[in-house]
Amino acid sequence: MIQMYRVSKKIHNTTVLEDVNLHVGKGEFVLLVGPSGAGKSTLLRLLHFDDRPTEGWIRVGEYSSSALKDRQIPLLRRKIGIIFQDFKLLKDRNIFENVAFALRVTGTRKSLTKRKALQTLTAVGLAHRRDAMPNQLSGGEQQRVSIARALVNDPFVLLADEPLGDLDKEASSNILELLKEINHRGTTVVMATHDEDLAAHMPYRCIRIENGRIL
Amino acid sequence: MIQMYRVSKKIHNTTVLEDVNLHVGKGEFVLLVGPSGAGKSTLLRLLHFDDRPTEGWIRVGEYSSSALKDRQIPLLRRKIGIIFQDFKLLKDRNIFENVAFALRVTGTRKSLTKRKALQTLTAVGLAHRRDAMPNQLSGGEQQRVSIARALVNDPFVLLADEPLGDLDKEASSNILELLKEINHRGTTVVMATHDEDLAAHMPYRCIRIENGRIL
Amino acid sequence: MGLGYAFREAILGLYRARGMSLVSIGTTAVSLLVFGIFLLVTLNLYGIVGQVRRRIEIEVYLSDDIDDKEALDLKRKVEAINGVKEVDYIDKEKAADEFRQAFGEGLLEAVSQNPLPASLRIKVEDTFSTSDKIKEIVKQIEKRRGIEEIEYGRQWVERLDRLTLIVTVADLVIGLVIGLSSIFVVANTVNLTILARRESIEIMKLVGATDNFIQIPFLLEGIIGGTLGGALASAILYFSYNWAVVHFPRITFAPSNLAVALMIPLGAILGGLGSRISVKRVLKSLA
Amino acid sequence: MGLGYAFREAILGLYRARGMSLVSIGTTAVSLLVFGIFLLVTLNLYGIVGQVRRRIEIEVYLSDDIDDKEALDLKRKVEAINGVKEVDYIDKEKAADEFRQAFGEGLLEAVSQNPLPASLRIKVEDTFSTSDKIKEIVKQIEKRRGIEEIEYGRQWVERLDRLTLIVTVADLVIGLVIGLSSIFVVANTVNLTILARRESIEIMKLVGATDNFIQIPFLLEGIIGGTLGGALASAILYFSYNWAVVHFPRITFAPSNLAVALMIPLGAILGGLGSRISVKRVLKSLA
Ligand SMILES: Nc1ncnc2c1ncn2[C@@H]1O[C@H](COP(=O)(O)OP(=O)(O)OP(=O)(O)O)[C@@H](O)[C@H]1O
Ligand SMILES: Nc1ncnc2c1ncn2[C@@H]1O[C@H](COP(=O)(O)OP(=O)(O)OP(=O)(O)O)[C@@H](O)[C@H]1O
Ligand SMILES: [Mg+2]
Ligand SMILES: [Mg+2]
Repeated sequence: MIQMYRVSKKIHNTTVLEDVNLHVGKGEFVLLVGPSGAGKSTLLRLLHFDDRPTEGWIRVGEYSSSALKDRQIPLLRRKIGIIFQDFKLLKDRNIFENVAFALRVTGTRKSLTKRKALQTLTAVGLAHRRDAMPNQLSGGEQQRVSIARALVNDPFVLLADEPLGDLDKEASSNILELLKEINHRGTTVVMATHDEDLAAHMPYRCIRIENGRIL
Repeated sequence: MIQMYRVSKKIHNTTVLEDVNLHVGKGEFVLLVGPSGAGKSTLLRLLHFDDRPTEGWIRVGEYSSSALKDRQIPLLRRKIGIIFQDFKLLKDRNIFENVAFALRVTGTRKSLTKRKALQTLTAVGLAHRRDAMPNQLSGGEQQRVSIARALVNDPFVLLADEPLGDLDKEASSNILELLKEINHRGTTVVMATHDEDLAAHMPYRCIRIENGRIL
Repeated sequence: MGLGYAFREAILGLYRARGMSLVSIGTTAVSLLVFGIFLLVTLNLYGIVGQVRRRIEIEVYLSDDIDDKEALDLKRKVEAINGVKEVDYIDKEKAADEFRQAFGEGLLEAVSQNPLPASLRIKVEDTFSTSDKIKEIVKQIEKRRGIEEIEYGRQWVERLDRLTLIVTVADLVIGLVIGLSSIFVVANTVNLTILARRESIEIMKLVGATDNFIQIPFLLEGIIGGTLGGALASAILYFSYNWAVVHFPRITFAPSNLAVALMIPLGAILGGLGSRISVKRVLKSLA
Repeated sequence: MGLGYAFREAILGLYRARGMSLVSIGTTAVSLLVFGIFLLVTLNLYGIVGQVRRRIEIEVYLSDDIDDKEALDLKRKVEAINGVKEVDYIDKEKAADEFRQAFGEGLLEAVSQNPLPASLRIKVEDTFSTSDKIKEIVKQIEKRRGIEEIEYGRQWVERLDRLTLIVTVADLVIGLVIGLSSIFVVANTVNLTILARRESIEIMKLVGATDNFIQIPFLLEGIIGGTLGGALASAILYFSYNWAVVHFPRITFAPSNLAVALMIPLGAILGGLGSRISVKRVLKSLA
């Protein structure tokens, strides 16, 4: 499902990722662990085609970095769910609109959009706050909105960057359950985290990254 | 050092904090724990006078909410360090400037500003990235810049909102050491966190907050 | 994407950034107002210059030795000259009447014989009222027999020419500059409101929106904002022009409705173009 | 806060938001350019209107029965009239010379006696060159003895009056509107660049900056940006006016340097004011 072959990423002469090889099978749940600044977010960004690799080759589903045209990128992104480390919510819309936006871009019918957005907000426990603006939410609440937006499209790949960073134990395990469930339904999940304990307690493959290299 | 007496905070008819009484002595290190949306950030914002309480009375050091004039607030804030949950870095300046800014507002001499800013950046392990812009940093790195900015002024009170959320184990313990050291030197620290495990392992008073009420 | 959605998004977009929207609509309105006022002033100015010119007459004094028949013959011939609009024959009697009206009875009665010559009074076509063209007409009349003197205030027509030329040039220069600057200002203002939402545009792209999906609401937003600005401008223009018509009837008379209404489509076009260009540029910088 | 720091921050502020700064400086420049061009056009227009008026002369034809001495006496009396600038005495001989120059030898030689009257040619003060004032002067001369006829192109002076009035009104209206709109546009543009940095301002407040500490660099930034915009405008004005002076010498002659240089302080003031007002408003909304 996901493949990276000899991928390097340089930004202004700094090597952020070096010679990364990675294979994630369809339906797998993979943890990406590593200290702060290791390159986890950068790796996920490459898989989301927010950035192109300096060297090497990337494939996500049917999309390959060697063949992907710029105008195909939106199509790809609609099928990949991503939870950003810094949430990246649209500040000028309420959270219902933020979640619904991911459906609107796909041209989903209005009634279906509404139903699915509310369902997903309910799943992350925020349906009652649907009219709130992002800046009226606590950190953890914003994070859950970002999670809902990533999930609402039933993506075939889910990239989660530190999705539990601002959540307490209970909320964390709820969200984890949600991710597992989605994984069970066939979605490939790649989750970056700096929490070694969490990773150690989960029965999933763990990819360790440090200083831009996979160990 | 810090006192809250029957403090309530309502925002548009939602009660975010209710009847909060709190006393933190000079030089204490206090943990504020509670689930997502409990009101931890709101409480810290009140102590920083970003917001005024709907009811009740707050004192921080010599500043009391009943007597504080608007134009005194900057003076207060210069003496209180705050680490925001969402970092709140100035996006258009490099991280040296971000840290130095907190010194500049106090009218610190140029040479001293430079020395202290670099010292503090070194303490959080980011001196080598001093010329980077915030968006060129990883999540954990941004968090550490925010921590550096809060510490650079030698505040007499430090409010830390989830300061370890984006940090790995090693970085976390480094930062914790830093906070402890500052506390040893006499700074009162209030640290909000959702991490019950962390709180359980620390030898400090733990204030539990849920649904806007202190338990 | 349905147009309904895009339209709703555009309206919401204006509302969400209402502070900036108001500033931008206000700026658009003012820019168009300047242009509109310029247009109205120009229309009236040319109207008045035309009026002044239209009063230019050539007076051809006939010698006493040609009779009415010959004079009327001459009149017909003059009427055939290119550029001549109207010729009045003022015979000696009529000339005396006019003189009496202007200067009273006494003077003329003192002399035994009517000393005033008959004349042809010529009005020229509007397009022939410049000094050069008039000279040409005069040249063709001069050749005829029985003409004593031709008067048309050569110096004055030249002065008027000069002044008209200058007013026209000044007007065109100012008009060009105002027009270009309106375009520039409106486009730039829209540009600023869109630069301020760069982050939102970036997030939209990250969530899988195509460039068109992002652009179309912004385009509509620009068009709607521009239209509102234009409407505001034309409303102000309409009321202030009507006020001026009542209070300065002698210098405001040109029909204005078309020029006033023009501001609305102009605002729409400028707003739309400005927004299209800006969003394109932001999208490109994000690609 | 040292002024050095504020100044450095202001320059850096312009640089950090360089996209917006350029747009804002460009808009300021264009707004001031419009105003500057308007000023220059106005200066030249009034100069030319003045020139045209300055050529207005009153020609007083004297009857043949007064001699040179009486004529010179009359000249002195006319010179004493309020508003009269210069009086030339054209005796019969000189009048004949002028006629010969204008129409050739033949005509005049055919008649036995010089039929041309002597005359006084009067130039009036600039401020007396309107139709009303000229009429007054004429009235005072008419009363004198020995005057055959007074000619000054009454109709024409009235036309010129009318045209001048209208051009003046048009110019003032356009000028007022351009001036106000320049102020509005510059202030609004600065406002937009500051609204876009609302978040930064908020963070600065949170970190303990006083309102002044935040405001002063923004104020300086506005002043510097405005000065740059003004300088750009005045550079463009300077070169294009000098180009026009070379290519259209007859209609461009008024001294321009002061008007051109005016754009720079104007830009500084508008930029500074705009920024001050906007930052104040943002700060108030955050308090
Ligand atoms: N645009 C950029 N310019 C320069 N350096 C960058 C840029 N983006 C990222 N980096 C650097 O690349 C390294 C990896 O960043 P990345 O965000 O991938 O780390 P991370 O593993 O996600 O860390 P964290 O756990 O703190 O989020 C960091 O040291 C960061 O400073
Ligand atoms: N401006 C606001 N308008 C409405 N509700 C608000 C506003 N600010 C905060 N709230 C609500 O108040 C509650 C407490 O928020 P707060 O940010 O203090 O939580 P928190 O304890 O910091 O949570 P977290 O651990 O997720 O950061 C939340 O439910 C939040 O939605
Ligand atoms: Mg990261
Ligand atoms: Mg919080």
